[in-house]
Amino acid sequence: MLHTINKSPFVHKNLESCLRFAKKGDPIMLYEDGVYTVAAGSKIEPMVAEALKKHPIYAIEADVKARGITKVIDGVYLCDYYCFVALVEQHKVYPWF
Amino acid sequence: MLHTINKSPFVHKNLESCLRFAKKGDPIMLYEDGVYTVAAGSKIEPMVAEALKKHPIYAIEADVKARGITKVIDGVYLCDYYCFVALVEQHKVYPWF
Amino acid sequence: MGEKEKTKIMFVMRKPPHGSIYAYEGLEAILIMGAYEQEISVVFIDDGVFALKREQDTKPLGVKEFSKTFAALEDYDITNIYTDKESLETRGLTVDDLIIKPKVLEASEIAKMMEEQQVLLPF
Amino acid sequence: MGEKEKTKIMFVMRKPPHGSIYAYEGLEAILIMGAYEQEISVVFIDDGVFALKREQDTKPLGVKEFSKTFAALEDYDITNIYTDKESLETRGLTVDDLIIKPKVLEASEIAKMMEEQQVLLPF
Amino acid sequence: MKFGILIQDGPYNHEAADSAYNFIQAALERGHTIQGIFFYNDGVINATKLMEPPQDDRNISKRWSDLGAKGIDIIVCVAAAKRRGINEDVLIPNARISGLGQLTEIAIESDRLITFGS
Amino acid sequence: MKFGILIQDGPYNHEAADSAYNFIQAALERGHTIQGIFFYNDGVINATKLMEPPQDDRNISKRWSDLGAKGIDIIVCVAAAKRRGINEDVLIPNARISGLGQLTEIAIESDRLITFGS
Repeated sequence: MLHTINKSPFVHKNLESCLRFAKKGDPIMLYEDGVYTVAAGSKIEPMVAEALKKHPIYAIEADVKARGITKVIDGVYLCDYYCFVALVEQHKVYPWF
Repeated sequence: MLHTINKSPFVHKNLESCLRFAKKGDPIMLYEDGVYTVAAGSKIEPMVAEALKKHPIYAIEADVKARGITKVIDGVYLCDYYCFVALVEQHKVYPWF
Repeated sequence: MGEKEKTKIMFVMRKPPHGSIYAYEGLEAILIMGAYEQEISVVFIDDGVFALKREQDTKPLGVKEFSKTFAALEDYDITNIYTDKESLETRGLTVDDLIIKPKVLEASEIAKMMEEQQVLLPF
Repeated sequence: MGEKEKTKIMFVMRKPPHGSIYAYEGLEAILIMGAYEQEISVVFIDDGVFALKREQDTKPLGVKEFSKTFAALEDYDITNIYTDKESLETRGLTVDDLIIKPKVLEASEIAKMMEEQQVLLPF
Repeated sequence: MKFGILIQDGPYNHEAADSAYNFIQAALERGHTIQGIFFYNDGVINATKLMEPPQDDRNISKRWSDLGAKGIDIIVCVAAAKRRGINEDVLIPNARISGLGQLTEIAIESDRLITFGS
Repeated sequence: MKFGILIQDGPYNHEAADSAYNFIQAALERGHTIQGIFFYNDGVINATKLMEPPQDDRNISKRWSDLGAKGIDIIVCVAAAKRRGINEDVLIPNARISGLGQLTEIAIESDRLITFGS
C-alpha cells in the first residue's frame, strides 16, 4: 500500500499515524506541505531516518522546489507526477490527511 | 492576552506552540475540536495539568457536550459564549489555528 | 457464475465529528454505498474514534447529532466495523465509551485489512 | 495634537506557503494595510518561517512565487519584521536561509510584542 | 466595546462560521457593538445566497444576512471572492463586496478584532 | 488502468485541487483512463463557473471544465453542493451534478481510487 502525506510534520501528527500503521516495505509519498518532512537538518530528520529503514520515501520535486528546499535527506527519492502515477499503478493508496 | 485553540491536540501541535509563546497567567480558551484537550484520562492530560499551573484554562461547554465529553480535567473552567466574550473584553485574542 | 465480484470498500474515519464536516459527510457516503451491495467495512482510527463517543449532545451547539446513525449502520447491513486499540487508549477511551461495539484491533491488523481492500476512502 | 494615534497591528504568519493560501492572502492583506499609515509589524513563527525561505521556485508547480514580495515589504515602509529563534532551529534554518533578515527573537520577546498590539491577525 | 470579526473559513466544512455566529450573538446580548464582519479566504463562501442546506439544518448564509438586516456591516473581500466564485449575482442580501481596506478600517475602529478560522 | 479521482477540498485555499490536476495529467500521459472525477465536501467549490482568478494565475475551474470537454466524467455531489451554494446555474460547462451513487460506481469500476483533500 502507498501512503501519502500532504501536511507539515511540524504542525501535524499525520506522519506519526502513518508510520504506526504502515507495513514494512510500504512506500510513502510526500507532496504539498508534506515535503517539508524531507528537508535535511530539521528536528524531524531523525524520525525520517528511522522511517527510511522500513519504507522507501518519495517526495514530489515540484513541491520541494516550490518551497525552496535545496538539501534533501539522504535516501529520499525526488520524483515527479509520472513517478507518483507509476507507484499508484503498483499500489493501492491511502492519504493521511 | 487570551489564546484560543480549536484543533484536536491528538493530531495538531497547536497547543504546544501556544504553550511555548503564552505568558504565565495568560488564559487559554478551548473551543471546537480544541475541547478534546480537556477530556480527562487521555495521554494529553499530563500536558494539560502542567499548563494549568501557569494558565487558567477554559472550554466552551456547548462544544464539550456536543462531543460527549463527560469528565473534564480538574481545574478546567467550562464556560459559555458570554464567558468567552467577557474574556475578550479583558484581553486581546490570538487564535492558534 | 457470471455474477460480478463485490468490490471491497473501506471507509477510514480519522476526523473527529462537529469541528469539520468530514465525519458527517463520510457517514452520508457510507449510507449510500451501503445500498450498492458491495463489501463495505468501516474503521475508526485516530480522532475518528470520537465519532462513536457516547452521550454526544449537540443541542447547545445547534448542529446535527449523528452518532446515532453510526449506531444504525447494522440496519443497513454494514456490520464490518472496526477500531484501533491504541487510538482509543491515547484518548482515554474504552469500547464501553462508544455507542456501538466495533471490533478492536491492533494497528498491524488494520494495516493488513487496508491492504486487502480495493478502495480506501478517507474521512 | 488632534492627530489620531496609530493602531498597532501585527500579522502573525504561522502557515507555510503554497500548501494553503493563507500565507499568500495574508501577504495581500499586509500590502493593503501598509498603505493606511498604521503601525504594522509582521512576525513569522512556526511554519510561517518557510514563507521567507530562499530559492523558492514555483514554476514546476505552476503557482505564483511570492516570497520576493515579502522581500519588498520595506518598499512599503513595513520594516518591523521579526521571526522566532526556535521556529528556525526546529526546521534546520538560520536567518541566512531567508530572503530577508528579520530580527530574530526569543518566544518570550515575541509574546511581549504580541501583548503590546491592538490587533493581531493570524495567517 | 466595539468588536470587529474576521472569518477565514467556509460554512459547514468547518465549525468556524458557527463559532463566530455564537460569539457575535453573545457579544450583542452583552451590549457590545459589532463594527463589522469581514469574510476573507474561504470565509467568502459564507456569503452565497445559493446555499440550500437540508431543511432540518441551520442556514448559515441566512444567519449572516439576518445580522446584516439588523444593521451590522457584512463585508466580503472582493479578491478572495473572485477566486472562489462569489460575486454580486450570488451575494446574500444585506452584505457588500469590498476590498481589504474595509478590514483595515474595522481593525482601526474596533476595540478588539477576533478571528475565526481553521 | 482505470483511475477514479475523489476531490475533497476547494480550489486555491488548499493545494489539493492542483495536486489532483497534476496527477490526472500525468496519468493521462501514461495512457490511463480517468473513470470519473468526483467532487465532494468543499471539493464542490471547484465547479463554479463564477470563479475569476487574477489574470496571471491558473483558472482552476476552467481546468476541470476542459477535462470534461475531453470526455472525462466530472461529477459534483448534489448534497455537498447545496450546502455550499453550487447549483446548475453556476456549474462549469462539461460537468454534472449528481448523487453519491456516482462515487460508488466510480469506486466499483475503477482499478484505483485516489483521493485528494486536506
